[in-house]
Amino acid sequence: MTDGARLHFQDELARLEERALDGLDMVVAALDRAVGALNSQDIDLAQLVIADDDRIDGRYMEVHQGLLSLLATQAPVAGDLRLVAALLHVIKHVERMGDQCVNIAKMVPLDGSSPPIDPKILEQIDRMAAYVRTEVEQAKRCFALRDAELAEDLVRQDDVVNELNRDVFGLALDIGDDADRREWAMHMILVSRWLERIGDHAVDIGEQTAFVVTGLFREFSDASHPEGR
Amino acid sequence: MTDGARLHFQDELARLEERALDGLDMVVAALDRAVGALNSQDIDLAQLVIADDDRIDGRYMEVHQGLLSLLATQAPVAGDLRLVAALLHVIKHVERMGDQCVNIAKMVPLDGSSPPIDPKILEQIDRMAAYVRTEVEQAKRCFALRDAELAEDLVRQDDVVNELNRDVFGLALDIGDDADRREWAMHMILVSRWLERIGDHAVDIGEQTAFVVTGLFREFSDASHPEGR
Amino acid sequence: MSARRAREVGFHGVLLGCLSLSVLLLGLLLYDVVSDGASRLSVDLLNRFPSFDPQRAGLESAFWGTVWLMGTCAAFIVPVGVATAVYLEEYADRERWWNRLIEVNVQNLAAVPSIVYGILGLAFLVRGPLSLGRVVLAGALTLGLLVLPVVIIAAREAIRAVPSSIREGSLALGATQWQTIWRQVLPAAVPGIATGVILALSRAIGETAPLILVGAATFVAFNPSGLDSGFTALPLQIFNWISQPQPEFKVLAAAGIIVLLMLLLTMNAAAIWLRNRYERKW
Amino acid sequence: MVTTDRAPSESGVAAPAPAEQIFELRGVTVSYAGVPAVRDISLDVRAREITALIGPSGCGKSTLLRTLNRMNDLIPRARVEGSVRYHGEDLYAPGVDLVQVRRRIGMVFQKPNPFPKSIHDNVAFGPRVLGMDGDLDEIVERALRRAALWDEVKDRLKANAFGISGGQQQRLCIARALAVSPDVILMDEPCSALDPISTSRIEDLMTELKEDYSIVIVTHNMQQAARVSDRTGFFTVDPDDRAGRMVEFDVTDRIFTNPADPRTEAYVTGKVG
Amino acid sequence: MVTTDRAPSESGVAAPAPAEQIFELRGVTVSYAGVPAVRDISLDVRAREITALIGPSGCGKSTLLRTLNRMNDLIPRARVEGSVRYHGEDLYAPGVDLVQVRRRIGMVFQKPNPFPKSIHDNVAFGPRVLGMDGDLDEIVERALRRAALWDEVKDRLKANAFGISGGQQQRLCIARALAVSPDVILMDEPCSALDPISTSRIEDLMTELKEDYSIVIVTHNMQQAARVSDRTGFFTVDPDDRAGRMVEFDVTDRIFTNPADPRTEAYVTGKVG
Amino acid sequence: GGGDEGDAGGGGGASGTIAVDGSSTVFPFAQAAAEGFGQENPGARVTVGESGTGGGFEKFCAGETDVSNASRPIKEEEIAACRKAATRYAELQVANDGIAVVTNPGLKVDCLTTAQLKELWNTGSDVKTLRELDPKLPDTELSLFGPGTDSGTFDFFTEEINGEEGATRKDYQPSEDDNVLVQGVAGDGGGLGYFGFSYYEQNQDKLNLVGVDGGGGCVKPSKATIQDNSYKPLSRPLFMYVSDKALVKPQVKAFLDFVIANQATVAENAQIVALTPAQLERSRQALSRLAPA
Amino acid sequence: MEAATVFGAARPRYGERLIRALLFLAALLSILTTVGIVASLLRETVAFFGDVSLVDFLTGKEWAPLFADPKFGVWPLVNGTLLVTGIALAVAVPLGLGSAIFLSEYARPRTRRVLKPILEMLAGIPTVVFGYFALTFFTPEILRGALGVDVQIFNALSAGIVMGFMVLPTIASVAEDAMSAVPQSLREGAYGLGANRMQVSTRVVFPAALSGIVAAVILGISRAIGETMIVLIAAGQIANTGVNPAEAYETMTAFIAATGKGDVPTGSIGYKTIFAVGFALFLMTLVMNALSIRFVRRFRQVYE
Ligand SMILES: Nc1ncnc2c1ncn2[C@@H]1O[C@H](COP(=O)(O)OP(=O)(O)OP(=O)(O)O)[C@@H](O)[C@H]1O
Ligand SMILES: Nc1ncnc2c1ncn2[C@@H]1O[C@H](COP(=O)(O)OP(=O)(O)OP(=O)(O)O)[C@@H](O)[C@H]1O
Ligand SMILES: [Mg+2]
Ligand SMILES: [Mg+2]
Ligand SMILES: O=P([O-])([O-])[O-]
Repeated sequence: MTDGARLHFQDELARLEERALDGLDMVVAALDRAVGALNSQDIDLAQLVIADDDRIDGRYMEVHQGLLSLLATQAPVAGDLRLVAALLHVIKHVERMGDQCVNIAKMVPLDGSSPPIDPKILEQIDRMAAYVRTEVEQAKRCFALRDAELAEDLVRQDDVVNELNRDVFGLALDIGDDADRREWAMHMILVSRWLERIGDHAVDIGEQTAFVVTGLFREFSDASHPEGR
Repeated sequence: MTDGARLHFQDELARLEERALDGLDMVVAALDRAVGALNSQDIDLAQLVIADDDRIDGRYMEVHQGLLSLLATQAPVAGDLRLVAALLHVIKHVERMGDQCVNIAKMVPLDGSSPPIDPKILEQIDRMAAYVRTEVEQAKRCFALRDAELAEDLVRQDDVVNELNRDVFGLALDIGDDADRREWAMHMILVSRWLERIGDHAVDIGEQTAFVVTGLFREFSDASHPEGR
Repeated sequence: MSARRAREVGFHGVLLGCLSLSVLLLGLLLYDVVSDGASRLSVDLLNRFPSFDPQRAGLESAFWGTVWLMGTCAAFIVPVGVATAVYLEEYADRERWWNRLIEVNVQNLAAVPSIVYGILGLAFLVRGPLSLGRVVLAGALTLGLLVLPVVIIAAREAIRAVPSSIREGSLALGATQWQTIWRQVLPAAVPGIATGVILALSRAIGETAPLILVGAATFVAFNPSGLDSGFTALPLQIFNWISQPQPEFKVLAAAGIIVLLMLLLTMNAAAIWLRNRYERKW
Repeated sequence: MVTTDRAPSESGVAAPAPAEQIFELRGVTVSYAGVPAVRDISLDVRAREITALIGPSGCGKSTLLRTLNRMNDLIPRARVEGSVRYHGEDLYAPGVDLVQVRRRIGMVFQKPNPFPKSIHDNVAFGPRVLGMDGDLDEIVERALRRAALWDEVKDRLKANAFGISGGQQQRLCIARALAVSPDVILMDEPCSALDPISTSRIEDLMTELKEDYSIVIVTHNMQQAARVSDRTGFFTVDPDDRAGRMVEFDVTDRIFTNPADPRTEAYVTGKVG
Repeated sequence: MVTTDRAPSESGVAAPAPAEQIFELRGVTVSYAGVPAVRDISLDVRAREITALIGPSGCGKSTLLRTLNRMNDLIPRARVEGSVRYHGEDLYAPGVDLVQVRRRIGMVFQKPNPFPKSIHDNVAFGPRVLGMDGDLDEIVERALRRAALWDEVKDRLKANAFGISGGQQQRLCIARALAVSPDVILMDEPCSALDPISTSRIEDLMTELKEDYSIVIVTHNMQQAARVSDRTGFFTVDPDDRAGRMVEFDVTDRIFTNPADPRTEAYVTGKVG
Repeated sequence: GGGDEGDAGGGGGASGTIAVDGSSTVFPFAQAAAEGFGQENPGARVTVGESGTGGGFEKFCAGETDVSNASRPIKEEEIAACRKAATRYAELQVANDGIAVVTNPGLKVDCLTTAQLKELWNTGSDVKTLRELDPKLPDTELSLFGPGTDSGTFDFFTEEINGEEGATRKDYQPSEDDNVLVQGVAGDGGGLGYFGFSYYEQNQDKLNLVGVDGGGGCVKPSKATIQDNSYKPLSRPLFMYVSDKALVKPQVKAFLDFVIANQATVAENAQIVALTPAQLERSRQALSRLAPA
Repeated sequence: MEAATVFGAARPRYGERLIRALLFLAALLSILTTVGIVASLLRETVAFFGDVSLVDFLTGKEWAPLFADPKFGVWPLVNGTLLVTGIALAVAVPLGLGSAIFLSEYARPRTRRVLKPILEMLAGIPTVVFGYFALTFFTPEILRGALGVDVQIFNALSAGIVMGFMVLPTIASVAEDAMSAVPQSLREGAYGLGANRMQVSTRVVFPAALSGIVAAVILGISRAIGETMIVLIAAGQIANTGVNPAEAYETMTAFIAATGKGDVPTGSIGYKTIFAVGFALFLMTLVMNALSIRFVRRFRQVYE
């Protein structure tokens, strides 16, 4: 008898969740392309990432407005409300992650010049990107599955990413004196920071997952606490 | 006759807005301290910033929960709903800004060692910090006043900050070969990035202001569009 | 569709016919009476006592007898009827057999033919335990008992129509049950009760059979002076006149009927006025 | 800096299908005994949508609704001015068959008003009085199924309709309306007498029904309008002449997230009275 | 990694003042004619708070509410078991004076039920029957002011109470309850007969009144419980014995953002029926 | 009880209540008497009922009335009842009455013998037309009317004509109300009936009066033939009974005195057949015998 | 005990109890009335059945208690009562309900506001008037005159028809009340389905008001059975076992009134018959009423 109750609302909420989490797939795609462009200095690919960000932004606006409409028209409470609130954050994270990808893509010189590349750093960046990619995918999965444990596991992944970030920093410091190389290395530091931030966003999505599931606030890792960093 | 209507809700919403915007004051304080600590290599001050972040996090949780309660219990719509949604973002920005301040503070070496300092860079960082500070304050003001123009003006401020950020990057590249100095300069790049991000958050708050006022979505500046960067 | 329409029109016609026929026949009756009696309708009619001489006869004593009867009857049925109604509506626990008995009993009494009340009045009021004799009080009480169920039922309905929210509101303020009834329920039920009482009296005013059985006199050449006074009443006088051999008395009877109808009309008008004036949609 | 303004209404939930107009009101004024109750209303009701009318008490929502199936004809001194077109035809043209009008345009009322008959006979009433062809039992079953009531009552079709709950009664009334195969269903505060659970059952039903029917609903309950409707008209009482006016008519999302008129905003956010 | 778990209830709106218990219910079961309507309820009502009771129809909310001022005594076969303490004293002890109970514990009902008297006499009724001392006009004015009605009716105190709007009538009923200086006010769906604007007026009033009075409100309207109450008890009908049970009793925020019991969650999110 | 005691005031000053009840046949007479008495004695409050002779005696013996009108002498059962209640009484003849036999004007018949009447009215009679009684009479189908079994007229007629009180054919149309009988006979082409003479007098134009031959030739009832008892056997005396207890009340005595003194006028007013002088004298003496010392 | 502190000592409220007792006494009066009726009827009835066997009373086909050869079969009186009542209902029920439907469903509010009180007032016309109307006008002028029906001057037909007009206002008024009480929403519901006025009246309003309508009819029956003056005057006094309405009949009430007013000596068998018949009448109305209560209650349960 209860199956039909508020069907429309539940459908709509589920749809918006799917749209939001699909946003994470868009982020993964952008990430892959951005890092790929970086590796191959592929300007077109980089441009594609930059152009595609409009799609992510559009997704952000769509989902955000959909969520607001749900809030306005359906007045969700309890678990439903937590989900809506969490999705408001998730979609914002998606948008921010998209921006980071754009930032990364913009590190591909637009003039087509080939900067001096340090393969070690690049390798490290690639490894980082792979980890971050996993993180984003895991964030999506844990949210979709409402799996708080999987969400907490993100922190472990993020530790690796943070580690790699520090490595990139170290490698960049040690890159030597060539100005171009140094500039490139500096850029790579930025790329690594951006990757790291994408990871952070993923962890945040994990936190939102935990919030949806338990209704409790819980910061998995926090800048101000030493364990996190 | 209408004065009393939904008094409680309006009061509570106003109170939460105040608490959220006060969070920006906490951010300003943390920013001042963090940059101060960086300047004077004051470990205690740095520690204070790190410790104080718990207060900002607490504020985040308080306001966020308060907003959720309002959503759950008062089912706001239209302008009220937009304000609640915007505040959800504002308080998240506050929390993130707090984290950036912690990150900056952590750049003060905990072992008390005095790294080699480049005054030019530091000066630039200070200038940046000052701008960012203004941005945060302006973000608060424009939100409180629901002043969309003032909010849009934030973009201009942010352009300056982005400029300075690039300058720091350039200065750091040119710092020379001394490994310690280079490491310090690298750190300053990070600090400048963090400051820049705080500015981004402030711009975001400006966007939320515009949303509250007009009900329309509008990204003032966007990573994927050249004008922004 | 047009068949449907035709049926609709036909139905309307039949209904209109029903009403017209009813009104027509009753109008005919009234016309019959009025055209017979109008010639004798005058103030004198009310200023004269009955007489063997139709020219001199009037219904002063019958009129005042009826007034006395109705007054006394009202004084009896209002407190007793309302008290019974209050008891049944506000106090009686319907789970108790005796209360259900009272309820059913009242309903039954409402259907008992008036002539049986005449027998009762004769056996218990005029003679028997009360032995009041054939006086105003006995007649009024007989009629009172006869219409008491009408009053009780009307008063119950009026009391029931007072929403229980009024009672709860009053009790919730700390009023006792009687305070609640006396200050809230009854005042609110007054229009309904009054309408019921008037309708009961307008039934009583025309009753002939029980008075005949009680043995009320038909020739009374004086106005009642008290409850213990002999009396006659309008319907009795009318019946008497109708039974007289002289045709002139028939005219008198018709005039008497007109007087009775006018009394009735007044009472009904009062009831309607009350109902419209105080009608309340809760 | 490119701004990407988007009216939220266009980014909202599924966009309405190609707009087929069911009702077209132009400058409609309805008066009782010469006193206008609503004045100068123009609005379009689209097919397969739920259109909600909201507004404070006495602003003429019910009056306007009853204009749509000429129910106001029952009130001796009610008068309708302006044009009310139903599928493009003047609803108030002379010679319009009221029986046909009410058959095509069903109505559900504030309080469930089942007839004091069996469940079956309630649903069969319409087909019977209209002399509809077809297997009555089948019509009844179909209507009850459509109203999501069949499973609950199929074993007691002969039982009196008063024996079922208020919410079921209201669905019965909907089934009753469906049994004569209407095109539009007008609902005047159909849930105001129901508890929240029955209410949400009815709301679900409305959402289902709008696949096949157009629905116009009057409701006091803003949340309800928000929850179920596609478009919402907000009415208010003009302080000058005490007649109702339509302040705003828009997609529901917009009314509740970003209304154009400050009076609408004030009303939906509960700031007026 | 430190987790900073916080029960949201504690970070919520202003924390309640030092808890003064008005009612203490322990294992309360109320039966009609031997059939339990609510079973085994234990809950505490605190001073200067609004306590809301919500739940589906028939779960015994009203029954429990009426247990608190012994209004159920009016129903012949109603029986209360368990302990109901009011300020620590047994409300059902022999010798308790019902008149005093109902004076101290006021009640406001679902439909505004003004007496068919003038506005003034409505408010004065309680003081009169209780033989209260003091200037009656003053008492009336104070009560009307307290109920935020004075300004609207001060010029027509002699007018019949039926002449004012439904919302005003309900505030009049509140004023009437206030006039006998109660300690607690029980409200059984006080707004269910009112339009949204009157409702929000009453809700505001409740919020104001809780500075001086303790309020227990039964409501069908979850949103209302959410909006006005400090604590909420959620009741449901036990499918086994058809009697009401209290599923959860907690601060309102928590009930609506993170209820402990899945049945509460299902109810508040509209997923049951 | 009959009411309060009255004081016997001076001439025309009798006051107090007097309860008169009984025969409806006597009622007009009693009413006229009461009216006349009341005019002379404004303080007196006379009530006159018409419970019928039997009903009157019932109340009278129970002590409820002062004076009981009767269209026949008191019967055994009634005497017993009075005795039981220790009510002693006296009988006064106050007027005469005759029973008129009438037909519809369309039914021409002038005279019937008592034997014919008996044949028509006796128990078990199935006479359908007058022709069955006499070939000269019309053969219109008869509709018979008569008083209800409860009236003195019925008792008297059945006794006198059929020889036993209450013995009658039953397929006639009875009514307690003589007017109704008038209506019946006048309204029915075959109407034939009997009832009190005064009702005939009032409706002469609608009715055909039938003479009765009791052996002494055909006599039609009239004031004269009734008074002198030549209209036989359907003439009868009408009575007032008064109880000892009532006579103690001066107003009752005054009333009866008035009745006897003004018998002729009252009878005329009441359109009832007065006493012959002899009858009057007998009543006067009876009354004075009753007079308490 | 403990409660004393918060609520003050409970005062016993004797006044309240006294009032309750007084009210109960008033209610008891109705019981006393019934007891009185039964007692006043029963004494003579018992005496009557001392003289006449109950079997004769109930099964006898001849009623002639005051004739020389008395017969005590009550059936003719019952027959007369039923016949006249039946005729009255045959007139009053269709006309009354028709009028009620017209007033409630068709008439304009103003027409209704005028006609309804008139009807109600007609219900108050003394029945003596109806009796004479039946005898002096209806039988000769209408039945015999206008309609040419061959009836006896006293006949059940005229009495019944006129009695029908007497109870008609009662039936119409009560039934109209019941139909007006049917919520407007039901009508609107039916109109909303395309029903026309006739269909709404007959298929929705009428069934919905059925319990009230049944009550109206039963009230009409009670009044008809108990009515005395019309039958006394216009129906004749022949104890008739036939069914031809053109003939005269005696009803139970007419017998009681006529005999009670008449010349039966106290204590005679004739006198006792009044009470026996009265008792039978009382029992009849009792049974009728019991049926009606049950009937109405059953409808109520289903429809409310
Ligand atoms: N039958 C009628 N006769 C006269 N005036 C009426 C009638 N029906 C409604 N009105 C008036 O018309 C106006 C609009 O009434 P309507 O019932 O349409 O309002 P509403 O918006 O539906 O109010 P609510 O929300 O209270 O149902 C009101 O002022 C009302 O008093
Ligand atoms: N006076 C009564 N006599 C018998 N049973 C009753 C009575 N009042 C209530 N009940 C029963 O007790 C149960 C609880 O009723 P109650 O009115 O307390 O529920 P509720 O939660 O207030 O419902 P609602 O939301 O519909 O008002 C129901 O099953 C109801 O049928
Ligand atoms: Mg409405
Ligand atoms: Mg309840
Ligand atoms: O009234 P009666 O003379 O017939 O006894």
